[in-house]
Amino acid sequence: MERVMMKGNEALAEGAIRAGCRYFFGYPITPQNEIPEYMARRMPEVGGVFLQAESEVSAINMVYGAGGAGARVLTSSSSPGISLKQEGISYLAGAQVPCVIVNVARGGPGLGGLNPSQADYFQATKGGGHGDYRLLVYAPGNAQEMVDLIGLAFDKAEAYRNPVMILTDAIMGQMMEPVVLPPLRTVAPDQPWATTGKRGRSKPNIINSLGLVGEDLERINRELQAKYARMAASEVRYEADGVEEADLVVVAYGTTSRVARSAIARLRQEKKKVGLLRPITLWPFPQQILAELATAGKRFLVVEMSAGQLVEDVILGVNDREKVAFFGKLNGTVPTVREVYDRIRSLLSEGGEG
Amino acid sequence: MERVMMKGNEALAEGAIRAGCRYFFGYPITPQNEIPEYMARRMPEVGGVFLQAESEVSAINMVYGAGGAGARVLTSSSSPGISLKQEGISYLAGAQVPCVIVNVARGGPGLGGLNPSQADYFQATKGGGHGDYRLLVYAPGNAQEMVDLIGLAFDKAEAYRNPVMILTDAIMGQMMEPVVLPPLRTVAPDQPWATTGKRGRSKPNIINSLGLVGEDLERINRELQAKYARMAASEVRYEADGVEEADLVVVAYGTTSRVARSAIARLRQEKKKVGLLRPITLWPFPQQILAELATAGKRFLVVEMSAGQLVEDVILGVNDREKVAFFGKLNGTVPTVREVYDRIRSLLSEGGEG
Amino acid sequence: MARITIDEERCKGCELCVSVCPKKILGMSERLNSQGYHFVETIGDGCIGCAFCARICPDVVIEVYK
Amino acid sequence: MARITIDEERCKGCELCVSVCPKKILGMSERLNSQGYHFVETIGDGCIGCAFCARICPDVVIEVYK
Amino acid sequence: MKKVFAYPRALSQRRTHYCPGCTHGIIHRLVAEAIDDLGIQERTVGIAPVGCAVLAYDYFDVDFQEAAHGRAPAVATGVKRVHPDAVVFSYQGDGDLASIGMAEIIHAATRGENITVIFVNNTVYGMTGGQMAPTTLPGQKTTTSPYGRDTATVGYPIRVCELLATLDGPAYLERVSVHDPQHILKAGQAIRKAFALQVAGKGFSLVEVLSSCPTNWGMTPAEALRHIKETLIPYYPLGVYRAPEEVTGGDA
Amino acid sequence: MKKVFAYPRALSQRRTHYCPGCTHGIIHRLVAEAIDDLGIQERTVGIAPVGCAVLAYDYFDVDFQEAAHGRAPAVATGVKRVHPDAVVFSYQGDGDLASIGMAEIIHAATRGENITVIFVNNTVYGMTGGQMAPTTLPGQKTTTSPYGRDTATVGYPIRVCELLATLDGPAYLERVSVHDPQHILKAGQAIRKAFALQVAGKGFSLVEVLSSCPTNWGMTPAEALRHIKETLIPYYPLGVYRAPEEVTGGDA
Amino acid sequence: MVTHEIICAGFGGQGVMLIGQLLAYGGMIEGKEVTWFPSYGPEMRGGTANCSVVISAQPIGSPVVAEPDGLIAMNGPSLVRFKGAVKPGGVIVYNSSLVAEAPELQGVRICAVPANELARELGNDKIGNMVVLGAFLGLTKAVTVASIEAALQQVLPARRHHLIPLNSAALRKGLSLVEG
Amino acid sequence: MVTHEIICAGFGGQGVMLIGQLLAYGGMIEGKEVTWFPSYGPEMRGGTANCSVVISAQPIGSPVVAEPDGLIAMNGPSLVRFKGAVKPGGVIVYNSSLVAEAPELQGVRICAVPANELARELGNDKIGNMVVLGAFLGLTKAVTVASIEAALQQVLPARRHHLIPLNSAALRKGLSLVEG
Ligand SMILES: Cc1ncc(C[n+]2csc(CCOP(=O)(O)OP(=O)(O)O)c2C)c(N)n1
Ligand SMILES: Cc1ncc(C[n+]2csc(CCOP(=O)(O)OP(=O)(O)O)c2C)c(N)n1
Ligand code: SF4
Ligand code: SF4
Ligand code: SF4
Ligand code: SF4
Ligand code: SF4
Ligand code: SF4
Ligand SMILES: [Mg+2]
Ligand SMILES: [Mg+2]
Repeated sequence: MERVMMKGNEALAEGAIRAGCRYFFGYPITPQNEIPEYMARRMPEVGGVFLQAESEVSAINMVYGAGGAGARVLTSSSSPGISLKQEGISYLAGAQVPCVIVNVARGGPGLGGLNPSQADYFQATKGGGHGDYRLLVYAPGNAQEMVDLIGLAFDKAEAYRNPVMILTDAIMGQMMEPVVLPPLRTVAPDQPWATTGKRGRSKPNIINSLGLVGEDLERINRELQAKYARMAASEVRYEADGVEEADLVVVAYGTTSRVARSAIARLRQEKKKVGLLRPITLWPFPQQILAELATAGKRFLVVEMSAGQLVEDVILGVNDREKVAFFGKLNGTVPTVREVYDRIRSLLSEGGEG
Repeated sequence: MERVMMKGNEALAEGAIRAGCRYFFGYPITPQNEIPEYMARRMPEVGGVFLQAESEVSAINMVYGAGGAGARVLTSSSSPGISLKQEGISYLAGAQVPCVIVNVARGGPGLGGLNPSQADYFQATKGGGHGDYRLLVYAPGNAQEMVDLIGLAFDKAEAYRNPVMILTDAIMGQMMEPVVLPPLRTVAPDQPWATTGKRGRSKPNIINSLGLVGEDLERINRELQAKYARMAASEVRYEADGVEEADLVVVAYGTTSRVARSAIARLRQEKKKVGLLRPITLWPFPQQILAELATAGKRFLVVEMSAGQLVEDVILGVNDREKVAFFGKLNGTVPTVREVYDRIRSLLSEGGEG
Repeated sequence: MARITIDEERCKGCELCVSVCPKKILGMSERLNSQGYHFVETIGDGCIGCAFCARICPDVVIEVYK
Repeated sequence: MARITIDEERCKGCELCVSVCPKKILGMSERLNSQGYHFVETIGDGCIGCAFCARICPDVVIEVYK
Repeated sequence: MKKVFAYPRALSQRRTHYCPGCTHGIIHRLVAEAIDDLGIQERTVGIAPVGCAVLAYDYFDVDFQEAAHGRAPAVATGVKRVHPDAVVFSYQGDGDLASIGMAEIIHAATRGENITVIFVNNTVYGMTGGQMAPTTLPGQKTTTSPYGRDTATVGYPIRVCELLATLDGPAYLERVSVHDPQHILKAGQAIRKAFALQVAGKGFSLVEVLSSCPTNWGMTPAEALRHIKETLIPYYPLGVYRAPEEVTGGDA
Repeated sequence: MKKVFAYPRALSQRRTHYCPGCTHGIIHRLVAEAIDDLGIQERTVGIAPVGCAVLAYDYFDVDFQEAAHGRAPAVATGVKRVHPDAVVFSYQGDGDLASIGMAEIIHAATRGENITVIFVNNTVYGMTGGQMAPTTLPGQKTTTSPYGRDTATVGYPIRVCELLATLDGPAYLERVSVHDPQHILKAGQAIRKAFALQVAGKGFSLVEVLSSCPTNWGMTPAEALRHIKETLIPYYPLGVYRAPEEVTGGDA
Repeated sequence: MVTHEIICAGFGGQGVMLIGQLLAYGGMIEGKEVTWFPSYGPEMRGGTANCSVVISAQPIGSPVVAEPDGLIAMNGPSLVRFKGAVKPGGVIVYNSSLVAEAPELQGVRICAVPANELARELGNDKIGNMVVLGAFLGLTKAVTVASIEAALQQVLPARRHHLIPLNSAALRKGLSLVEG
Repeated sequence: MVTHEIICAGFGGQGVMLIGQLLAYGGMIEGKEVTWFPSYGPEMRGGTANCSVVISAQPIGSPVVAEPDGLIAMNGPSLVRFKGAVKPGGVIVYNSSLVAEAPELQGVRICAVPANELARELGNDKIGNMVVLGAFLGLTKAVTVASIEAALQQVLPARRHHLIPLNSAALRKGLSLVEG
């Protein structure tokens, strides 16, 4: 298989196209501009549509229109832009419109900075918008996963009629790595529920999240919750590396999982028993494996570029906060391999195994 | 003290004015229209400004301007409108601009419905916007608290230079109850950090959340986290009713705490030992008392109008999910007293005390 | 000769049709429909089929034959 | 008689001043400033104090005396 | 005897939730008649606004999407780009289109997006109980301008057709009224033309319809129609503001 | 010898991060000169955009707020309503003002909000690396219109002064350019006038400045100025589009 | 009875919200704890509407009444919807002008008031709600008529105060129906 | 060495990003795992910039290099900023045309390349980065010169391919400085 060198953002964009996505609506924002720029060049080549919307708000509502019309549609942005999309995301979830939303996160809050960050974890997993909804959230760990997970994202979005988010960050987006690309797929926008014009159907298709009468809204929500339960049962993904033998399991996703991996490699050379649990789906969250590892007596270290968000889900999974340690870096800086290494060492020695 | 009958929304509006708020920027949305409409009538009477913004996005940014200029400023909306404000809220938090934001929540997701809901708990407490920030979040339990907590909200917003949210719902907002109003306060907009024009200061005041250089952003975030730690240490509020003697502690806020209170009253007539823990601050969350009650061997029932949001914080506080039961109503309907009563009864009998 | 038909149950009693009928042959019934509205009825002859009534009716109550 | 002063460290070497000087007495230095730019310098006499250079300079490098 | 005025096929049989005498109902019917006339029911997709017409999807017998408040032009764009052969229209109130949705309508217009917009201007927020709209007239009392719209503090109404007419994008812009049968006829023709232009691929078309809100104006339905004629039309002149043949401006 | 051209007091001493030859720097200086001239430095509050001028608060010696992208007019409104005696201006790019911030600028203008807007039109998104803007010319290549702006699919540029001139709210609208010393002088006068009108309480004023982006245009600074003169000005005619004395339209 | 839990229901425009508010104000005037909570249908105007009122000597829990001990039903659909929820020992007063068939329920006192006709007799079509309220007060003693009259002063805008005597008359008319 | 962790740093416009990319492409061409990661200053144009490159036989963890074993510094500020982080046994190659004082460090091999002068000698001011890269390759053997030449084919757009011989010459010039 031919390896081509690509930036994470471009790998993701090409991955989307290969997965049959032919509609992109977005608005420029660093550090994800490679995605719209790639789409602007590439979409005309494959007969697709690239449209720069007037804002993130418009972009997400164009996505709603196109997704509701049955198409595989993508939008991407970065943290402040994703905040602007929250109303639209809640609408997409409520009306069960499939689509893929990419957040190449940067430092916040507010205007923040262009450095990478993992401080949008809560927003992605607990719902930054209003109401009880869930996105399927993937966190790629390398450029190859940018390609692979966006393909999966489109398939799952359609299978569940649910928006799917890719949560990544400035490092994963800007970094270049070799990737192997899958073949180009074409997927016609012809879902049975989509608004295409009736075209002979006896009943109109309607895309909607309104339940003016209380019972209607409860029905909508019951449907959604049942779907989320199915997703929770079937869609959990994670990578577990050496967790069985480990005394300490590091939990980290995306960029920090890479840093943790380097630190763990060093520690293993020193014969320390340290494992890595890398959630690939942030929602549904790999609670089960955490519960099992906790039962087996492991301790945990959560490494994230935030003041502590992922760590709450880890505690909920482990069901005992005493077993979970946290190493966070605030927005603006990436933890170094040495910092993580040192933290693990000191935890191991606390545990008397140093 | 004279009691006057007011809708929750109007009590809140008058409470804000009495607390010295003279600036309101908002956009109509049911079920909170009584707030802007009240302000439209009342602000001119007290020399204040009511301005209907062109959207929720504009409203929150007008709040940013006015708050940054040193004024006590209010905006209110309901769920979809609050989602639109998320970018602005993240900016307010990042730039440390004090203000009060009211969410009179309704059913979601999407357009949802006009019925009450507690499904915006995550959004309010974990940050619907991007980045690591926290709002101080109050949940009033009656019309009097609408008055009292909004007053407190303005004081705390200023004391911490932080946005404060009042999270309430369609029932609390539309319900009428007698309230006692405090005297009218006037507070001049003259904070030392505010943008007023330099007016003799040697250095300009700047309201900003940008940290282009990584270290700048880390410094901003360190400052914020230190402040949040102070808030967590000092600002927790809750009401505990009969929790010491209780076998089972019901945890609920706002509307569901009212329903729970009725159910508990019935159960107490039957000599059941049931307590009520009502968080008044949703962030910072009353974790400590939950931990203590858990240590004392209590079991817990969380009652909320959502698929399960508050319950996560309760589990985190109790630090053992086995001890925490959940009774949720999906958007669209309010639990009845009987439903809650039945649920408690069956929990008590599971515990062998039926 | 022309005539109109009235779907009484759809009528909301707004009286706009009454106000535009050039022949003044429309009026409101004493009775209520199930929505709780006094509905429109013809109170005279001479309909010319101008369809003014139908055209201004917001609730598509009236059809016209000619 | 007129003259200009040049704040060399502010100059970014964009040459706009050079392009507008009616007396053609501005040119770029061989040297770099600490920002890494070749900065502007006067390469002749006869400044008339028209301030064209100062007015077009985006970096407020030049002041003019007359 | 022939049926000379019939219930349009493109309308569903449901009764509307609109107040008695509200002209939203008339405008719905005109849209349905245009769809019938052009024979496009099977390929039409409507976009409902948030506003009194929020349930429009229940009242038409065509595919529909419910948009977020103000975002109907963006939603319509999404649909149209996926199905260029579909006929896509949005139906929007003045709060929806001219307040929160101002950026979306201007950009759809300047893009020359090949959609049709039915813009219902009733100078007030109907659904939420009569708040001030961007089109509320100077001095007009609403629940958020209880002392009358004061131009000194909240500024002036926006004339949407005139505003959009400064853009190069739109193909057709016309302002009509539905206050009497004659004007209803004309309004229907304008709406039909707007759809026909879309079918012909001519680009963005918008028909602004002056509409009544008896409930929030505190008038009877008949008084409300008189108010349109006597007060609204002088402020919002009827006429074509952009036509493909470049017949612009002027009164109708 | 007298200093006839001096560093303005209202500018800070910091060096800007702008590219060599970028006319943002000239416009900053003109604003500072207007503030100096009118003696209002102590009561001026600036609103910085998100765009290349995002760090404007570092470059002026006046109070400043950093607004979210596009929302500067709303932020300015908030400040002005609290401190009506302060002089409040926003400084915004074409992406900021005419794309994401379209609703905010139109509504601030129609409200006649007593603020001053400095609108820097460089036909491109400078800060984010040269994407298409609402003002990008037909055929112009940018990173998101790599084959040149195609009006058939993405529509036409927006002329902001012309658009706002249809509203009753604004007191003063003028388009100027900074491509040569004579035009810079005129631009300075327009900016000064805009501030003076605010001080006099006349309401909303906006000066659109045609500005260069040598970096994203792929030109030398001098070529970029020529491009303004030869290509931008014909598309965006200079002139007064609204004046308190009602001197409107026409070329300057 | 320490606590009264009441539902008032009818078409929009029949004044059910107003009589609910009067009950709540009346309770407040008598020094009790009270809550009033409205609920509307999706219609803009017309359609159905109802409100919950709780009057109690104790602090009030839920303001949403699911099992009322008092129901005022101004039209047929409201009676159908809520009558089954009324607690044993409770009271239903309904507008028999718009309800053809009398409801039958065990253990609940039921009172028919031909509100439209009586209102017309009193010379004002809109006053039927007050007649029904009067009858309800007579049966439940939730608050006194005097408290409702005092409440009218607070609830009606000053320009409507001239209507208070008419309202009083309607209340007393209703009262007379049940006090015989 | 199994893994090379490299930082290339300099002013914007000096081509440090390009040589970083060439190293990464070169590694990929040799069948290794590679990452390239850029970092920019706040300036729009000009200012400082750097990139991290990792070349390894193993899957790569962190793409952000904090403790490089190879540093290419094209100007003074970059050298000052990063030299202290270089691991013992590591290599620093710097552009001595813009750095007056030679750095002194224990246990690190340091190589001064007068890049600007050599570039001018080669007839193209912009080619200094390639000279420095050549020297770096000679000292570290991170990848072969041939791999870089192959990488140039992929990295440069076709319309720039005529410049490849010049780039090769510059690379070999740099190589010759250290291979003596
Ligand atoms: C984001 C958001 N903001 C506000 C609302 C509340 N809202 C619903 S309809 C409406 C205005 C309706 O007015 P208009 O568009 O003029 O339509 P009309 O009802 O007059 O036909 C508003 C503000 C909402 N649903 N969503
Ligand atoms: C909500 C949001 N969307 C997008 C961005 C990214 N962004 C920063 S500046 C900018 C556009 C700048 O262009 P313009 O306003 O024309 O200013 P210029 O840089 O050309 O002066 C964009 C899209 C952002 N910071 N926030
Ligand atoms: S068709 Fe004309 S004449 Fe006949 S009833 Fe209707 S309005 Fe009157
Ligand atoms: S116009 Fe229509 S709804 Fe109104 S009264 Fe006549 S028939 Fe009835
Ligand atoms: S002031 Fe005029 S003449 Fe003197 S250097 Fe400047 S441009 Fe040239
Ligand atoms: S215009 Fe200014 S920055 Fe440009 S070269 Fe001249 S002095 Fe330097
Ligand atoms: S509120 Fe106004 S616009 Fe809405 S349905 Fe009623 S009359 Fe029509
Ligand atoms: S990118 Fe363009 S607008 Fe921005 S500073 Fe550089 S030249 Fe100026
Ligand atoms: Mg309206
Ligand atoms: Mg620009």
